[in-house]
Amino acid sequence: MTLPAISVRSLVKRFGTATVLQDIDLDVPEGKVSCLIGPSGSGKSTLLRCLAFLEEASEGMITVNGEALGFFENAKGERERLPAGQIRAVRAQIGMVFQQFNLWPHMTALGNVSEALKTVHKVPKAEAEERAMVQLAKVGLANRAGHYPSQLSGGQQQRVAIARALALSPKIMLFDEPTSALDPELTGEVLNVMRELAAEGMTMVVVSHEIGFAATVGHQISFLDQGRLLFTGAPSEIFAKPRHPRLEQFLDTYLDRGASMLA
Amino acid sequence: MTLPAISVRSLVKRFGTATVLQDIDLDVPEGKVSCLIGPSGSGKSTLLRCLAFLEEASEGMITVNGEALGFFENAKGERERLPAGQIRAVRAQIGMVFQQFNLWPHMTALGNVSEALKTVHKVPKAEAEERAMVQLAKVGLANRAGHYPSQLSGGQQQRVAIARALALSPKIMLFDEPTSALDPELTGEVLNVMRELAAEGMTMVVVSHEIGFAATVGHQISFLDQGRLLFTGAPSEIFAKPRHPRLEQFLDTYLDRGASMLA
Amino acid sequence: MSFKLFSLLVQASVWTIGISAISIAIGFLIALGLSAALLSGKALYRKPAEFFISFFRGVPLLVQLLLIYNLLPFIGLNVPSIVAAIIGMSLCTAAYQAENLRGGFESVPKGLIEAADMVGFSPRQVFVRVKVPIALRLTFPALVNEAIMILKSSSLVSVVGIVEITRMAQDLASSTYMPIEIFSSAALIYLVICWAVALAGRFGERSLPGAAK
Amino acid sequence: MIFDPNVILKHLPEIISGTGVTLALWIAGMLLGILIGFIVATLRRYGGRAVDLPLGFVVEVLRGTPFLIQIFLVYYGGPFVGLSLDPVPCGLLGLSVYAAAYYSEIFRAGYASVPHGHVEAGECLGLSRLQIIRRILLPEMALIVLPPSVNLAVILLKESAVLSIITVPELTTTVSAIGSQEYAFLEAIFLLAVIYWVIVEAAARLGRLAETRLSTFRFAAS
Amino acid sequence: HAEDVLAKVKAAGVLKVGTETAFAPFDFIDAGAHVGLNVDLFDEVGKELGVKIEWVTLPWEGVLPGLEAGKFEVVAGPATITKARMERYRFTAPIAEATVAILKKAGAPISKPEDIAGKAVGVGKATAQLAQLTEFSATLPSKVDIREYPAFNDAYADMAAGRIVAVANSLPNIAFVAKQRAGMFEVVLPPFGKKTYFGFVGRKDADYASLMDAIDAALIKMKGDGRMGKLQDKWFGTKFDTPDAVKDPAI
Ligand SMILES: Nc1ncnc2c1ncn2[C@@H]1O[C@H](COP(=O)(O)OP(=O)(O)OP(=O)(O)O)[C@@H](O)[C@H]1O
Ligand SMILES: Nc1ncnc2c1ncn2[C@@H]1O[C@H](COP(=O)(O)OP(=O)(O)OP(=O)(O)O)[C@@H](O)[C@H]1O
Ligand SMILES: [Mg+2]
Ligand SMILES: [Mg+2]
Repeated sequence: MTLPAISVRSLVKRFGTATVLQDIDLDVPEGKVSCLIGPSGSGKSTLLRCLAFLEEASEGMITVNGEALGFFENAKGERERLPAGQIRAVRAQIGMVFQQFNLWPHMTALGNVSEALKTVHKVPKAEAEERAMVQLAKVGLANRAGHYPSQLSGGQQQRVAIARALALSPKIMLFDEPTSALDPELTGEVLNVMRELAAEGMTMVVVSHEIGFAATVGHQISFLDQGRLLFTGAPSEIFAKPRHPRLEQFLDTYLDRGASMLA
Repeated sequence: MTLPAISVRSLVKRFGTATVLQDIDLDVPEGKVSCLIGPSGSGKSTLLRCLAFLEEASEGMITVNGEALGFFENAKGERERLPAGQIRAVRAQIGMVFQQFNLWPHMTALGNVSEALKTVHKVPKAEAEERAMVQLAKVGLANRAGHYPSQLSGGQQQRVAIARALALSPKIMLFDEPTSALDPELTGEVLNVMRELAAEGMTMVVVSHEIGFAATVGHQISFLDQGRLLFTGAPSEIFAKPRHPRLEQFLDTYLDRGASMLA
Repeated sequence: MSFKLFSLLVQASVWTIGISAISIAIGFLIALGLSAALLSGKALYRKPAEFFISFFRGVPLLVQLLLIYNLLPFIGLNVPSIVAAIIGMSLCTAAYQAENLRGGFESVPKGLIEAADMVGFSPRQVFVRVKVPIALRLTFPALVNEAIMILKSSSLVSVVGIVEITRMAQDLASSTYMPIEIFSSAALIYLVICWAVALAGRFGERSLPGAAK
Repeated sequence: MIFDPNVILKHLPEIISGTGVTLALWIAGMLLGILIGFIVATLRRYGGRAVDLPLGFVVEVLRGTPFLIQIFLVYYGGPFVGLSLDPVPCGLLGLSVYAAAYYSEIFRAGYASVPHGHVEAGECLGLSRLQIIRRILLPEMALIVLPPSVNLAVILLKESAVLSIITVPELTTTVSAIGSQEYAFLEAIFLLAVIYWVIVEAAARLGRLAETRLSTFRFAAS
Repeated sequence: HAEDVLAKVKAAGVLKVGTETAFAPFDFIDAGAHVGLNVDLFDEVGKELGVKIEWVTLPWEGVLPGLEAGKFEVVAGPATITKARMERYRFTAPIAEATVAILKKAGAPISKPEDIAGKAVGVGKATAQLAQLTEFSATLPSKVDIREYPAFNDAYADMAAGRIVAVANSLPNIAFVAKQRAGMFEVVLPPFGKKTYFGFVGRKDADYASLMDAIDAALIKMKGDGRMGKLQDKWFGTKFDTPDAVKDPAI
């Protein structure tokens, strides 16, 4: 097995006195799709945000392709913060797609996608927009480049958000419930784009309620409950009986609502 | 067959020049659950809002238990608006539950449920609150009566919204995607309340993405696409093959995401 | 500066506080009516309200006060100073408050109003029971801000013959010729009053029903 | 009642120059106030408690005391502590600092109105803090900041009349001097009312225009 | 309106007098009470007319509009009697001299009025004193740097702050200032400029004539029996010789 793209060791995250993540160990394999599932409030988003360094872990270490993210262990074995430049360099390998899209409303789709190329990477305007168009075309939105977010459907907005992250050629993409703000048909658009990315071998971490997606596309599924990682394994394992009682209960609520009786 | 609770004839709804609903004919049977399904933008919400007279239909007629809603046809066969008092009287038979709950944030759960009893029906305060408590108990929230909406979870808020509508003893309840603003675990609470109502024989019209719910609880399912009612029938018919090609395609996106492969 | 002078300033602040408080309350009621008129579809209501706001926001309060005090007698209304002061301040603050409230009413989520329609509220009940409480919550900070502004503007009511803090300070400065000390003390008194209003505002905001705790 | 319009015609040049001084000081004071106010709001947001608390205190003092008294103390009290300013610079400084206190609060609300996720999206893409402020926060808050800014501009215009006490030859000073010289107080009041009203109405319309421009450009109907 | 105002005042038993209270020693606030020469003078006028005096105190910008609006019957300003003002208002018999003199900062190198040549001197904007100072300045070898203030009190404040070295104002006023802040300000004698007088301001309308005549009569009577002189001495520390009426003011 190759080096994991991301490895998390003994990670703890507290908000004030509340411990939201406890003792998380996780390896995200390179070129594969890892899914995080679990009930509401179990800490999925928080874990993902730690991976993007949007939250700073309270304890533990995260490495991205072997490089420490945010903190490192110094000679004395103490946790020490890395300089801002280095943090930015490591984070440049990661792209994030938010549940609420977080598109900038005052820029067009093209502006959203080309912005970081222009301001961060100092790519000349014409080239930046050309590269942005390539990404927009990839998510099927070349013909919507001039639209503002308010003029796009939810699914289109989410695809622009994906294009925005892809434009910087990250090695790893993080998705936080990328479809839960969408209605069923829009969901399809976004899942298709993600499937293509997976097929191309992009390393992906996906927090999802889409168990169908997790089961068919995910290579590894991790189940979080109350801040603990109860289970990590292949889809076949996780859906096979007998399961952990909490996982059993969790999956039941889905099946109850599922479409299994419709065929 | 008894008189339908609601009957819709040749209904057309235009917004400016855009025709959003075309030539809708629909009978909602009394004491049964009717579900409206269809892709995003097909006009489901608009149709439901016409039934609640929150939108005024551009053409056509709606009758509720035999009484005209909003408009009637005069002797000359012209459409004429009914007086406000009469509209209110007919609308009093209808309760509506919104996707976004729409609870009044400045009133407690008890206040939300008892408010209309007090101000509209002039029920004395003590009696109004007693009746409100009965409804809150029915949706399992007697112990949350003093909480403000901001102190309740989404599922609890939606149940208060249901109690608010039920408190006025409507003959018909309309639901617009009552669970789509909730996450999966909270959804269960609300669907259970709706199931109970259905079991008690309440006439219900439900716009839903919960195909599982529609299939198991619905007595009649209507499929809307681009403002037209393409199909109305029993769940067994609608899910049986061969189907209308558009419906086929629509259901596919669900099945694709469904949990059928998980069992 | 002597304690005696300071206590004169404090006594004068009773006028500042009293007139401001009454005017803010009356102004609020007028503002409610104005903002309802602004949002009304009928030009018959909207246009006069727009003109009212334009005039009372556009013309300096000092001039408004002089007009009320000195022009009303020409049409046979000889208003006493305190009434002129309260009329002037109420109308002026009403114009500003109405603009704030209009913003609030426009941001009341439509769904909350539809929910009220569905349970049979009359338009008046919708206004009183739903729109006003919610708009008030949305605009509360802006209203408190406006209260502080008008409190400070109340120094202008001296032009109709009321000796409030600023006027008292000017009088004392001109008889003692110690303006720096006296104006510093006046500033301190204003500061205390304004802070009290701001604190009360923050407390009020938090204790509005249903505020997120 | 005596009303003699000739008084106004006779002093037209002075009235025009007074209006000019008022407009110039008002606009310059407002622009400086917006700039300082924005810097203060930004420092308070990013500077930590050690910056936020003292700045907050200063802002509250400036907002809690009348402009008349502030300007009096600075102009006539300043020389006692070694700060002797000429009337116009003192007026401009006073007006812009006073304005800055209020504008900083408007910008603070503006900052708070931008969803945090939009900032995080920028961080994830590697934008620096300055780039985030300039490219994301500022343009996004513009629409929310505009209406209260216009309100404040109107208030500042009227407050600028206070500068008469430090002998700045602005509109109110000029017109009331004409009034007392000619003993034509009624004419003076009338003139002041009209000129201020015209300026306020122009500002309000400009604000409304900017608002519509911004909102149609940004949130075109889908 | 055609009703005779004197008759109305007598019927009501009250004469309403408007003034501003930042004009020591004529009208000012001392320990919270409104006092000054005007208060004492009008007390006596009230006795002569057999009415009570009711004071309406306003900032100066509200006083004359108040007179025109009928908020009170007469203004205890007082104002320097000038030609231009007489065109619009009727003045009472003079109550004090208004000739302009110099108040200097203690220690400033000014020993006679001419010494202000080339120096910064403050004066009230749009006042009769300003006109006098301008005229005086023109007769000096180098011009006076004249600074105009909205109120004389602001000019005194600026003299304390050091931006100006002297203030030109009517003698009664600056004498009082010098007395209050002895050691800080000093009066420079003699006065310069033309002899002018202070009078109270009333309306020219016909229905006011009888009232103004009655006030004039009362003032002249007080001058005759020495009451006016005693009051001037009380408030200014000196007596003035004033004519019974000013028909043709010097300025
Ligand atoms: N900034 C914060 N301060 C305090 N507590 C927080 C904060 N952010 C999250 N939490 C808490 O941490 C816990 C985990 O939250 P998180 O958002 O990671 O859950 P989640 O698994 O993503 O849930 P969901 O499925 O609802 O999105 C929750 O109990 C939440 O209330
Ligand atoms: N007020 C309005 N003005 C103009 N067009 C409108 C308005 N309301 C709805 N529409 C349009 O009417 C169509 C039907 O909208 P509707 O909300 O009924 O769809 P829906 O079936 O409920 O969709 P969803 O599943 O996304 O809720 C859409 O194309 C929508 O853009
Ligand atoms: Mg989450
Ligand atoms: Mg809908």
